[in-house]
Amino acid sequence: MTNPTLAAGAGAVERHLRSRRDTGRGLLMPYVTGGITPGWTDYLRAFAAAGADAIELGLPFSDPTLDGVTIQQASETALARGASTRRILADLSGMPDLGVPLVVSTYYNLVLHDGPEAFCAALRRAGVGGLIVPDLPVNEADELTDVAAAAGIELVLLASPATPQPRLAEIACRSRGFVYAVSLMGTTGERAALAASAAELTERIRRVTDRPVLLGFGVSTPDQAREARRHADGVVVGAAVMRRVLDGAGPDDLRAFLASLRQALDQECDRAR
Amino acid sequence: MTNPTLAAGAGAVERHLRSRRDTGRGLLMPYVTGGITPGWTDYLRAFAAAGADAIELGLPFSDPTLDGVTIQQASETALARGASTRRILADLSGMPDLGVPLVVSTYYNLVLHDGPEAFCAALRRAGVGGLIVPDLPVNEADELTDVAAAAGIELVLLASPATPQPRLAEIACRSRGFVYAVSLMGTTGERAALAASAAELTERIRRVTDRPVLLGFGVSTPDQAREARRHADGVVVGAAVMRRVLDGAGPDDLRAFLASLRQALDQECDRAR
Amino acid sequence: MRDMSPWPVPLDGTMGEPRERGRFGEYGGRYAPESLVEACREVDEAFREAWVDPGFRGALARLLAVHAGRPTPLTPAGRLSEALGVRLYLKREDLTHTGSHKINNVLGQALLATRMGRRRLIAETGAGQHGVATATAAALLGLEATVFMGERDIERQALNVFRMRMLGAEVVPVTTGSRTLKDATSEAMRHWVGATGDSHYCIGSVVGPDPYPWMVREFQRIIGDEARGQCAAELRTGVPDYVVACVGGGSNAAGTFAGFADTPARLVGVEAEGGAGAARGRLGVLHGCRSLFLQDDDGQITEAHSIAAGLDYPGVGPEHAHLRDLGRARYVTVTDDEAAGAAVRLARTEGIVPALESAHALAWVIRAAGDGDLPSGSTVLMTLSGRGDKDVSTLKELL
Amino acid sequence: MRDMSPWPVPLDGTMGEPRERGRFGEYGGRYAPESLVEACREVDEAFREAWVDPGFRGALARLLAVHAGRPTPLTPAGRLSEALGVRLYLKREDLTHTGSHKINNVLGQALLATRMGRRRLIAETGAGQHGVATATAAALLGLEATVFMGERDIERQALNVFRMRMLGAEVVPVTTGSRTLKDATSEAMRHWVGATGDSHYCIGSVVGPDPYPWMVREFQRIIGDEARGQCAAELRTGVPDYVVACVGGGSNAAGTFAGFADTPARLVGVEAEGGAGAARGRLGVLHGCRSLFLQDDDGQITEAHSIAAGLDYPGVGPEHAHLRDLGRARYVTVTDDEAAGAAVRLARTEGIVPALESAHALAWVIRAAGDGDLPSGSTVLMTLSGRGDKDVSTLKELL
Ligand SMILES: Cc1ncc(COP(=O)(O)O)c(C=O)c1O
Ligand SMILES: Cc1ncc(COP(=O)(O)O)c(C=O)c1O
Repeated sequence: MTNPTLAAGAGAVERHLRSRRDTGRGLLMPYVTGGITPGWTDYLRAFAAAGADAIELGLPFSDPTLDGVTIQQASETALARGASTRRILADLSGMPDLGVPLVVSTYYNLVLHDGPEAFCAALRRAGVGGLIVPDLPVNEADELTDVAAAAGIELVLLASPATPQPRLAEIACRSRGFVYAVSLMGTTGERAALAASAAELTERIRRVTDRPVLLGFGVSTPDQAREARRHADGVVVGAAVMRRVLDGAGPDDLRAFLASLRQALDQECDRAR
Repeated sequence: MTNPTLAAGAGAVERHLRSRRDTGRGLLMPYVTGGITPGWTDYLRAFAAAGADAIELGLPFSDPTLDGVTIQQASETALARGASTRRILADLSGMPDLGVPLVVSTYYNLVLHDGPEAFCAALRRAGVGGLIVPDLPVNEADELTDVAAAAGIELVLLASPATPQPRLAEIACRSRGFVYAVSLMGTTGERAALAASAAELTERIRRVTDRPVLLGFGVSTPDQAREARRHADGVVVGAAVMRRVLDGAGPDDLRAFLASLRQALDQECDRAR
Repeated sequence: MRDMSPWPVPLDGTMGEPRERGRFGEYGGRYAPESLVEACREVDEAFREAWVDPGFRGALARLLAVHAGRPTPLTPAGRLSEALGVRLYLKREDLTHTGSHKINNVLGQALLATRMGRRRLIAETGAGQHGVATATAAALLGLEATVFMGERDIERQALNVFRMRMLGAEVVPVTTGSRTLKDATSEAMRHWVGATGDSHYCIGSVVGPDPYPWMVREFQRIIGDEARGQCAAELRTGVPDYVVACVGGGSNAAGTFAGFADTPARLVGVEAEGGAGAARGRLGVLHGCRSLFLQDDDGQITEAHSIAAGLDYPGVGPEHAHLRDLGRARYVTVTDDEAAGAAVRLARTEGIVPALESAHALAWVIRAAGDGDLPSGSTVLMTLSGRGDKDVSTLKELL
Repeated sequence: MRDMSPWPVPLDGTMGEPRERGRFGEYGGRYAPESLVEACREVDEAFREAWVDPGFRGALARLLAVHAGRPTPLTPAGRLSEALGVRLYLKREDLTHTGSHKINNVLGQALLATRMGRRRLIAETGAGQHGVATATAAALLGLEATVFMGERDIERQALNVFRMRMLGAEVVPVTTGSRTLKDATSEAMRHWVGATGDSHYCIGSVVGPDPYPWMVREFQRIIGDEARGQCAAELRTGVPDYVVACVGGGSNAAGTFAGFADTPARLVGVEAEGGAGAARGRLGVLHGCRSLFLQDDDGQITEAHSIAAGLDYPGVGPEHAHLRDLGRARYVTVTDDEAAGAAVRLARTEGIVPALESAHALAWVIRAAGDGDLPSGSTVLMTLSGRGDKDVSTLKELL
């Protein structure tokens, strides 16, 4: 940890991301849907090897209302393969340490299913450090916040271009791990260009926090990652990864794609910082 | 004329029918749809030769609301062949005298078409003696009665089992040629047996007139004709004739059928009178 | 077609009771086969008695209110009015139970049939609306129903056929002639001849032998009476300048006109181009009454052709023939295309999918507002006789 | 299933405003993606303002009267009551414009959308009734409409699809998941995320994030309020013993119950056997709210299955979950066959072809009257939420 003072009170995920950010590194958090293929955990290893700074692990839900077609399809595929919270976490348990934090993302129904306490405890047992729940806005988060904190799970909150400034401050303050900046008013999914709203939102978040800010939704190419890096501390890349996986790309193929993103982020870092 | 006193004031059709009736003969009035075949007038000759006492000639109408399927079909067939009032009457004009009266039957729309006067005049010119209009009940008949009388056309009125007695008297009184007794509450068409209502209606008519009473609607077999003869002065046979015509029977075939009816009527006559 | 000439408005008792023998001017009458004359007389007698019996009127009023959903609203067609430059109000018969004005008449006749001790209703139907209404009234009052329907209409109006069967009615396909309303009517009459003892023939429009044209108009006058009161409340002038309705046999128009015959409102009946009995028919007799019918040179009734099954009838009720002769009402025609276009326009501007029959009335309003025949600023009351659910498959093919 | 136990009737303000954060007991809330939270807040704010604004209330009341045909009648089901041994009254939402209660809510939301300066309505639809209502309101108020509908429902409800298109709405087929209402709702929400600036999401039932469950219930309470007054006039007891409505998301039931929550009437919500969120769901969060949902052992939402497209939803509105917990309302289920049978029975005895959704409520009444669950002589108010035209092809295959 290069800057232990700033990270005081922060959990492991946040400390990890802060420390990497503080080296000037653009953060890369690729996403994979748990259970998407028989050997899906190999993707996690490949991501780590390709220079991911954290990995977002989606627990597939039957009704992914904030996801575009790619992740919808990935969820359906995984569920059709029999994926479930229990089985995905079980798959993780045998894994060696990845060296980077695992952040689970899923819809709140799956959190409620066994109850927030059991859910967070299970995540913790599986070695997960953070949790993203896209349909749990800050004002509904009370029920989960303390439980997650107690279990050592950092509950990441999302901010959107539509979030008014005072609320943004609350989100930034109550978020743990990092702040997930939703780049655009839309669902997950690849886009031709980074939304204009991305820059503005990131600036607005920066005004109220020094927590790491990762920009997600629509970041799909090295160019877009580079551009995102100009505003945010890093990017979340989901649909661009999952489209490749759905098209049959294995861990090695993904490693190459992630490497290109890594490289773009590093270049931008070299230039800008 | 065997009984000139009784027939005083009666027209030619009625005088003819009365005189035949008064010999004890059961009256037979077969029906044919005008224009049903190219040489359709041959049917008239065949009917006369087979012992008809009068012939009912139908002018086909597009909407024969009181006819059953057989005569509906006959009307459609004739119309499809181009039959019309004008052409049917024209076909008649070249014919030698049949020796028995021709009574036209049709719906009131065709009477109104050129107007009752022109219509009756045309009938008269074509040698027609009587007219039956099944959708012209007695209370609507004023418009036609005098016009027909003036043109020398005997307007035959119909009586039905539903007709109350006072009205029956009026119908019998105002009818010319004969009284057409509708044997049953129904449309034209062959029936398995003579309706029970036939006897009662005929008796009721007899109570108020000595005009010839012909029973029609449903009389289709020699047996039925024989039975009808027990009550009425004779029968009208329409659908039973036209079904044969539609099935391809020519004038000679019809002659045989009519002869069987003739014979039945004559036998009944021998027995009963 | 311009209507700039002065409009004759006789205010003296048009649309009252018909003269003797059911005559409206020279039209009407009871040209029924002798076998039906007595049955017609019984209906006439029963109707006359019932119509002055507060008990009957009360029972009918209650059925119309609690079962059929009367009164129906008067809807200002705001967006369309603005576009057309007139003030258009719609009398919403589409909102009645079963979806058209036909229910008004049928509830009246069904109640009358019960009063007469009849156990069954016989009906003809074109669009199926009258058949559905008849089946409905029969179910409600515990009567049987037999509905005659042309085979062609059975195809075009499959939805209504199934509704009738679901309601327990027997639907009898009619395969003769043009296989539409005209032939269904003939067949219903034929059937009635054999069933007068226990069945009432529930005619669906202001046609047929006396007393039907009059009786059906009286059962439908609730449209006009309600609208008259609603216009009085809604319009500055109290009475609209124009009163417009589509005309098949003419029952919704007659019922509407009846409420305004004694006002200066100009009455316009809109017929289908291919079924314009009033506009292009000639004197004749069909289905028991003397009126105007489409005929060929030989006096045969010709087939009507309309996209709207309910307007696919070659004649018009006798009272309309009379109103036409008097000049009290004017009869105009619109084409299939105009009607379909009007249906879509109403859907898009007012959120109402009209029956194709009703769309004819609207099509004339649109055309007349466009060519000045309807002076701009006029107030127009139009009867929206029915809803378009039954027609969407027809429209689907067209659009 | 016998209901001989004493029935708890808390008279204290159930069905008032939800508690803070849109809570009905532990249910409700605003579990929306952050991108929609602000939009929900704006709807909430606008609704609160509008609902106390006499101008808004007046404009809505007028639309409901002149356009939608309110008030709807209360129809005594005479012949069926006699057969069942209870006194059954039907609140006739089938007689509203477009044919179901959905129009009440949609006119409210569409007017609100106009007030908020929105140019477009987004909607999900199952049976198509909400979609048709939305398309209708959009046309009427000059808004655009985009309706999401599952591919399976598009097949089952072809009539309504064409009605929507005819009304100018864009119908977007949803091909994901079960291709029914649940997936259409997800897709509509996804779409709304990208369109909050100019579009209002017009949810069709008492589901979704706060303020929808409350707002939609308020827009639907006119059913219960009207019925309450009508019962007061019609029934000796003033209030019926039972108040019954079908429950998909639960809007017609909520609107009906709202009129009787403070009376001793027993409230019964009838769900489809295969879509019984209230009767068999477990706690979860879907489509923005915390409520009861059908789920498998892994917490995945399961597909609902019902002959009635409008009941084919695996959840129930949060207020129903709360009423169930309180014991204020009871939730029961009926099978597809029972519903179809009830539809035919109503058609044959009362001349009303109900929507298959509504037929569920009737099926329970029939069953309960038969097995004594409804004591003989009880008075029953049942909301007939919609007409069955849309379902006749489904029924045709069954019968
Ligand atoms: C909706 C509707 N409007 C109009 C008509 C035409 O009938 P009428 O002219 O008797 O009103 C029909 C007939 O079926 C109809 O269904
Ligand atoms: C006629 C009808 N009734 C009931 C429902 C169920 O919805 P809710 O439970 O919201 O009233 C629907 C839904 O489409 C419907 O169309």
